[in-house]
Amino acid sequence: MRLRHLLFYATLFIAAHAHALSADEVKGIIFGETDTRVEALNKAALTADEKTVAFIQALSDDAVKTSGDKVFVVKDDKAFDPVTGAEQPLPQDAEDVINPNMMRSELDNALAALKLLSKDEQLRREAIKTLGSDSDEARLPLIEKAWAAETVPALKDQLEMMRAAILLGSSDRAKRLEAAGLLSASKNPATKTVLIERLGTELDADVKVALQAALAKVEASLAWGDKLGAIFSGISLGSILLLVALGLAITYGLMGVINMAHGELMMIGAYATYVVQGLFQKYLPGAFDWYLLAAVPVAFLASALMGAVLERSVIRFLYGRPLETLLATWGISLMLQQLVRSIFGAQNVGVENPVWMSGGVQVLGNLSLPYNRLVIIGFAIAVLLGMGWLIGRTRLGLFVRGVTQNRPIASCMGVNTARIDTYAFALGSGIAGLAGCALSQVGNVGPDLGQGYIVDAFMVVVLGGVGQLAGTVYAAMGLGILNKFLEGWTGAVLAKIAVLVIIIIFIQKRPQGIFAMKGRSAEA
Amino acid sequence: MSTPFPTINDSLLAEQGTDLAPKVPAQARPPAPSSPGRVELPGKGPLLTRSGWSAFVIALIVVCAVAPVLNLWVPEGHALHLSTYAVALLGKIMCYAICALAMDLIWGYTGILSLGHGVFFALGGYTMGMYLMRQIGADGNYKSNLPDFMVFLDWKELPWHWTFSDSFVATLILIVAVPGIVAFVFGYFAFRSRIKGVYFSIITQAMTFAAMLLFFRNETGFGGNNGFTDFKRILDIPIATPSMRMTLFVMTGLTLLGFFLFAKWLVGSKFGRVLQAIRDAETRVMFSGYSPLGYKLTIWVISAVMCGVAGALYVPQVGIINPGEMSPANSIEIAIWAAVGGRASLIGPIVGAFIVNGAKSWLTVAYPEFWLYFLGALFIGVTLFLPNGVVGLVKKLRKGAEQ
Amino acid sequence: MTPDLLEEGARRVQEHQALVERQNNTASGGRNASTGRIATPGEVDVTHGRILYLQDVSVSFDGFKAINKLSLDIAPGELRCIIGPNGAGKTTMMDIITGKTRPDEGTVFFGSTIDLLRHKEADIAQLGIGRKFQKPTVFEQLTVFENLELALKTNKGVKASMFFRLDSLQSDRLAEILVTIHLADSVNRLAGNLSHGQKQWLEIGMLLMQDPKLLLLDEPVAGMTDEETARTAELFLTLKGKHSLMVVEHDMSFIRTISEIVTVLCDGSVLAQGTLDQVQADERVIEVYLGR
Amino acid sequence: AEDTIKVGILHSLSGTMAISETVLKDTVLMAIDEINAKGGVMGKKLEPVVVDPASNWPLFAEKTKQLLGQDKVSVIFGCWTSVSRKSVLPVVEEMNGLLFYPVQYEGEELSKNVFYTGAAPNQQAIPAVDYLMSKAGGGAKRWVLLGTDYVYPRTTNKILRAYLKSKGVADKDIDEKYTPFGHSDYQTIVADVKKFSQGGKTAVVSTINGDSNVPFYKELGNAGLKAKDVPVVAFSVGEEELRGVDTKPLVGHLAAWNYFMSIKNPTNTEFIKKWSDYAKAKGIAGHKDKPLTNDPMEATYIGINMWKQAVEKAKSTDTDKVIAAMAGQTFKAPSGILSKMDEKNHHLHKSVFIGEIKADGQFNVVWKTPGPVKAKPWSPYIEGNASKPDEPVKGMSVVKK
Amino acid sequence: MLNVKNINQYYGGGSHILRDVSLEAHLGKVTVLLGRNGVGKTTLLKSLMGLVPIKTGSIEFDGQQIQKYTPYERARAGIGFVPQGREIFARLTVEENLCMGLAYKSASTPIPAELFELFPVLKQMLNRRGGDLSGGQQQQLAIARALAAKPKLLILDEPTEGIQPSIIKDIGRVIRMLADRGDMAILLVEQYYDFAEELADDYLVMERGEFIARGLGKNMPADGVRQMVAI
Ligand SMILES: Nc1ncnc2c1ncn2[C@@H]1O[C@H](COP(=O)(O)OP(=O)(O)OP(=O)(O)O)[C@@H](O)[C@H]1O
Ligand SMILES: Nc1ncnc2c1ncn2[C@@H]1O[C@H](COP(=O)(O)OP(=O)(O)OP(=O)(O)O)[C@@H](O)[C@H]1O
Ligand SMILES: [Mg+2]
Ligand SMILES: [Mg+2]
Repeated sequence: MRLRHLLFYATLFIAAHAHALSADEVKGIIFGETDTRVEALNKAALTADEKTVAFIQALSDDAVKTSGDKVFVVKDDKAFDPVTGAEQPLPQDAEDVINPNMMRSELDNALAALKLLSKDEQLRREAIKTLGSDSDEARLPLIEKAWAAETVPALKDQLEMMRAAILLGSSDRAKRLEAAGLLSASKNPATKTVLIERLGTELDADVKVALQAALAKVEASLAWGDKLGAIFSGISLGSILLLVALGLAITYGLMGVINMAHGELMMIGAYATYVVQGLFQKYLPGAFDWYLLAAVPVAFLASALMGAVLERSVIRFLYGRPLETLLATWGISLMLQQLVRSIFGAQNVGVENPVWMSGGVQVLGNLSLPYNRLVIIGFAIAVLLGMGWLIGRTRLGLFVRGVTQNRPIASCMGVNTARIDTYAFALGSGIAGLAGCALSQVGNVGPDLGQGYIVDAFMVVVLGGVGQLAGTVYAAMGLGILNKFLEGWTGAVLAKIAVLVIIIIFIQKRPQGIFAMKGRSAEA
Repeated sequence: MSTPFPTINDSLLAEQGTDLAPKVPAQARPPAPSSPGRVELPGKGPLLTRSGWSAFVIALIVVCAVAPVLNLWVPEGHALHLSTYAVALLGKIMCYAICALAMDLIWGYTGILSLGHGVFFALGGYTMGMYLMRQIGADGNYKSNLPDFMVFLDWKELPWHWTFSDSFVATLILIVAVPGIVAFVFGYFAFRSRIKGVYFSIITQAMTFAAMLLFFRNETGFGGNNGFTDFKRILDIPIATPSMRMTLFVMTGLTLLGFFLFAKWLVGSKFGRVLQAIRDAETRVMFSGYSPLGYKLTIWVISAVMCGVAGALYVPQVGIINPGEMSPANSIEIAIWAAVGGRASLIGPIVGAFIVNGAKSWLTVAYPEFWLYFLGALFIGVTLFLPNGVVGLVKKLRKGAEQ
Repeated sequence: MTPDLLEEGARRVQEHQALVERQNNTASGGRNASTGRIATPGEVDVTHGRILYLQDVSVSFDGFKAINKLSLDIAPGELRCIIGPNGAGKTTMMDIITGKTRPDEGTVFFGSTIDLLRHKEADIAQLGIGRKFQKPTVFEQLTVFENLELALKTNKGVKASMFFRLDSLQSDRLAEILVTIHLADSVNRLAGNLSHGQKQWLEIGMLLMQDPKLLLLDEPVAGMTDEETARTAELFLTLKGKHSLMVVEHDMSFIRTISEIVTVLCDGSVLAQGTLDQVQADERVIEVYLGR
Repeated sequence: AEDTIKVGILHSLSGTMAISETVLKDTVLMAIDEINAKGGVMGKKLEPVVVDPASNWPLFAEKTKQLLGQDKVSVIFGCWTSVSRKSVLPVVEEMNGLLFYPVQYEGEELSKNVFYTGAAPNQQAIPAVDYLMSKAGGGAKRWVLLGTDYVYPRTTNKILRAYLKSKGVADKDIDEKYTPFGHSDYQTIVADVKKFSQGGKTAVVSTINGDSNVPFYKELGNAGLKAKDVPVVAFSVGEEELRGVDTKPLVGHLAAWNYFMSIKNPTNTEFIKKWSDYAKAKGIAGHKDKPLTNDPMEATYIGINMWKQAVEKAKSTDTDKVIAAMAGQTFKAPSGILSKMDEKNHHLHKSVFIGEIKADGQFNVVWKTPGPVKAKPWSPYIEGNASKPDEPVKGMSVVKK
Repeated sequence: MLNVKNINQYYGGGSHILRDVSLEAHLGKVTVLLGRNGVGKTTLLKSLMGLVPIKTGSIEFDGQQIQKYTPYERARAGIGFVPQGREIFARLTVEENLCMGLAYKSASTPIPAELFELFPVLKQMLNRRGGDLSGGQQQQLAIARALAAKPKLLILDEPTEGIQPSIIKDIGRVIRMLADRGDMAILLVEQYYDFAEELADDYLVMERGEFIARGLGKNMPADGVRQMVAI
């Protein structure tokens, strides 16, 4: 796809003194130590023509192979000579050209630099973003040229910043001072790096002061992003805890089943997602990006079905004996784990984020909200609302609550308790499956998936107050934000310990959870 | 008994004989109770029944005499030889059985499900482990008087909490005191705040989880994830000798039997019945004039100390203690042993510990890839078909046989 | 053979009835002139003639005032009947006295020295206030015998319980109460398997074992046959004088048998107080409670 | 039976470590099949005894007792975590058994009864840091040492810190961070790394263990931290671990190992083929569809083959004789070198490779040591180690009678 | 309407609670069942509802043999039940409790307004949780809940327990009215003798799991029923 675009824009920005790509240049870029390759690349880029651009692009796309000292550009299973463009047979022993990180970033930069003068605003924007932190002096003329030509104010500002960042390394004191002044308005974290680096080498006292002032300003404007970022990560963790706990809030909170297999029901949801992904890869590769939409109901149904089977075969004999449910569901969880090991293997399986869930929105210079986290937060809210509606507003919900409180009397009222129990357990399990589906987007999918979350899930449900949906929400969000707040402060290990201790202390104050049921009905 | 104020009884006795002539119309007068005048009150049962005592004595003999003879004197290869491996395994399971017994006291009899007993087990274990580490002396990798991991972490002297670790007597005291005090403090606040049911279970779980993370940290001074291993001596006697192993085994057995008798006595007393009453209706207990706090706290601490002692016996036998013992799953397992054997029966949890761990040891070798299915099925089967655990089944069968 | 408590009670009923009649004829409106205190050298100081004293007690649940500036007192040895519509706050009042519910305001004294609001449930029970719940609550997993044994008035500390043994006097008393509550042939049954009415009796039995100075009885005869109701009445009258009783009931014939003074609660405060006849004649009481 | 030689396999097949260890069990079984097909050892067939210590450390010791005492195995292949090895160590020493340990570890140990076929810190960590400091590796100036809170990361980081210091890196340019076991939310950590990296060219050395890697890498991808900005070099992430990750955002991050599946040489090709065939034939879940090999598998494979050679050389399975015969054994390793067991220190000489993650979950080798590196189990960067002998010392960890 | 023949019932331990119990209840009639504590009245009602299994015997209701039915099928067949000890859903609101009473009706069935006329307190407390109500209020709720679905047979287990006199009178009036409408059979277990006598069309007296007397309600005083239940 990118190759198709290539011809389009390659014609747009041929430098005035461009000259054709030579075989030596190609060899220089391909062979040898990374540093010399980089040098050769940058040299070639300065005088790039269409072919050079195409070649650099191919190299960046890993579409270049070598055999002996011959270089081939591979396109649509055919090999071409990069210099002449003639098609050539690809030798059997052709090997990929390996581009280490450094080379890769230089390739990107070179390509971006070439795009700086593009007519397409979008391309320029991307190019500026890619070049962002690069302050290679050799690129100064190019950037100044782009700056002069730029018409979009926002981009012009950014180019100016880039220019200033490079000028910071200039030998002219006045220029450095000016650059420092300019940079103080930046909201880009990369600016901070540049300033710090310069501060390390700067000798002139005045410039130093200016640099320090600029640094302070930049840091101040970045601080906001940090704070918001911390809150966001707290909410994001909270939403995961919430998802993990919601299903349990039904099976345990409402039905009183100490469901140790809850984690494994999530695991089933996650594996269902994995299977759906596999099916899409195989049968619907074109629609692969939308596999997740199909996976959500499948995950729900898979776990719900498993939940229904468990309820029918085991759990229903144990109502009113909550502690026995602990034992039985523990057994179930062992078996389910081993089942997954037998079927899928003991190792983790890979679940990919669809493209639309990769990346994120840039809110501030140093704060970008990843799409997959945003989607999960949204998903958690949706599940919460759906469940709240189902439990609080529908007859099914009423029956579930009634049946779990007094099974024999509910049946005397004409409620088919057995069926309601099955529905309710299946619903809780299905929601666990949804949580598993969501977790597959941020973490492992493996036989241990459930074990990692079961303790947290119980903490959330209990902390919120058993049987209190609103409490579950508060507990999840509270724990999420508290955890992230402490983590920024004390490190992950101590934060986790502190959170647990806080839970213990909190329960002393509220022995029935956040949303304690008060009054007589609590005892009944 | 004399009460300082008149009781219902006194008031009746006082007027006895003065006028017993019925004044109520005949048909409304209550007839004499259907039973003869004397009401048969159940007497206080013996600590153990006759067959109970004989079983107990047999167990005692097995632990103190049969096992040592079979292990130490019957030559290897002989059909009757009890292998070192078996001794180690049985010793370990007996430690677990003590935990299960402790769990039964707090869960089966008092209705308080602790999901954090692993902590007490580990505390006892760590206390013992510290002593054993000190006994290594300068024989470690780094030839220092400090335990290896400290040398390695650049510690120059023992941290404060290791102060008494070189004294065996102090260690013995601490094995009881440390879990006891931790349990007391934790229990005091929790019970005082009237934390009950799952809320209590969850904070015990939080406690063990937090403790585990704490002990995982290298800075905490307990060897981090690796914990303590490579013990060499106990009381300056090499630990890895058959006779030492046997000694530890016998001691574990005696402890288990002793705790069993103690627990039996405890639950047979009125104290035990108050515990059960707390389990059934705590409010009623309070309105009957008992303060549940003291009762709960007492049994909680007793239970924790038992676990601590089990941990202390466990460490020299298995040769390692690490924070994994405090993982929530381990604590849940203790509850599971108790449930499998049968709660609120004392012998049940012991049987449960043997069955579950025996099955585990056997199955992990016999069916290394499938054993979890068997174990899981065992748990489900027990709950579905043996609501009172294995012991419940035995009781039922015996009842059936009698009829 | 133990003296038959019930026959004894029956005799007292008659005495009592006579007494009430006599009282109703006095000018003092039936108030028992003799608040003469029964010597109970113990903790409770009743020199001021009041064993229980509530003043301006209020409690509300989520804004709903269940008890509203309630003032009430009970003399030592008195048997006070409390009636009032459903939801008047009778049970709530008992909850407050026994420490189960904390009032928002007001004072509650046991004797003239003990501020009950400062005590926990168990302490209050130890001080000598026993309670029977509206819904019978017994230890379902224990036998009838064990239920009674636990209620027995002794040292209820942990250590004492561990080494406790029933002595013969206590056994006798236990046996006697078993007979009183008609559960003598159910000694070894689990309390959970008793019928509703049997549980009621057992709970009363436990209260008797506890031998409190003040008995709070919430609907003690609910679910009993008339015959048993009569026996309960006898029992209460036997207790009267040596113990103070506060009985909540909706059974008017029962109230009639036992009552001296009846207090009518309504909407969380006292609506009327007096002899049953007076109260029954009160228009407001008829309106909200008795019905026409 | 007497005509077989029993081989114990002590890898967790359940519990948290099953993820990594199960495949090692299969590797040993494959090697045993292969050896048996070629006539066994000294004419006797090898008989595997598989047990499952279930990721439970005391159980490792118990199972070792059983393998050595009851089953009388001649050798044990097993363990992954350090703590499991530490748990087993006293038992093998006391019962004079033989353990082959196939995983990279923190060093600081040398036992007569153990052969370490994984890397010591100087065979993995230090070369990796060297690479990142080099111009080709990006010339990192600041370092985040990120690990799971347990002994291997702690030790490795301690060594690395000392090493970095010796290279002139200031303390303020090193950030050491730990997460609890099973940590699954890396938002804060990644944000911190990002912030730290604003202070200069930064590299991350990750000793994050097992399951936490996937969430960590996913979060890296989320945060848009690209390898070219902040490269992450991991010591516990191999082909098998990447199976569970969406590798696209990870391209360019690094791992240091002594073997990569992508290494091209005939021995490796054959090794991979053997494994693929075996996985297919046995229907090993996961591997039958997508066979992968990794460093610990190679180390296991080398171990069992060297053991076989040593037994044949010693003409006995007697532990002491085999130990003696192991010294200097060589084996043509899939990594492409002639792997050699050190004459003294029970560790293999190993080449170190640095690989960059490719989009397909394999690694591009971007750097390697010129030749095999001799292991230094006692790292010179830890105080007091200088005087340690480079061989197991008799009686040191044996019970003093 | 209801025709019970020779029911025998045993509790777990094997104690024989109901011995060959037979009874009938007719539309438009109030059948009162009396007996002392623990004789098995509640057990009988629970057997009729299917809450405890019976060993032998048949139960015919509205022309169907229902002894094999589950409780909810019996409820759907048209039996309403007011259990002893209230047994309301403590954590559901009053309104939800009433909705539970309508469980097998279609979702749109409203709560009959007459219930609130009968028990005005319920209307005030519609959004309070059942468990927070006072004992008597709960009892009223339990009766209302059973009436909500307009059953063909109404079974009441000591409905007056804990209820204030004026409401007892109301309940009496309602029972009478329901019976007189002629579309409902009523089976009433009661300890409150006067109340029972007033309402009874037929009476039954139980003693140790057996009926020792039965007859027409108007004959109760003559038959000396009061003495029978008085031991
Ligand atoms: N926890 C609570 N939350 C809300 N309302 C409550 C609570 N507890 C009691 N109430 C209300 O307070 C009022 C008094 O209740 P209480 O149980 O004291 O009445 P009562 O006089 O005992 O009635 P009854 O005769 O029916 O037993 C009732 O209206 C009840 O609904
Ligand atoms: N679950 C049970 N297990 C064993 N016995 C029981 C059980 N429930 C009740 N019983 C016994 O069955 C007998 C009948 O009980 P039932 O509840 O039917 O009595 P009742 O006539 O309703 O009495 P009440 O008037 O007190 O409500 C009683 O002796 C009771 O102890
Ligand atoms: Mg009340
Ligand atoms: Mg009844």
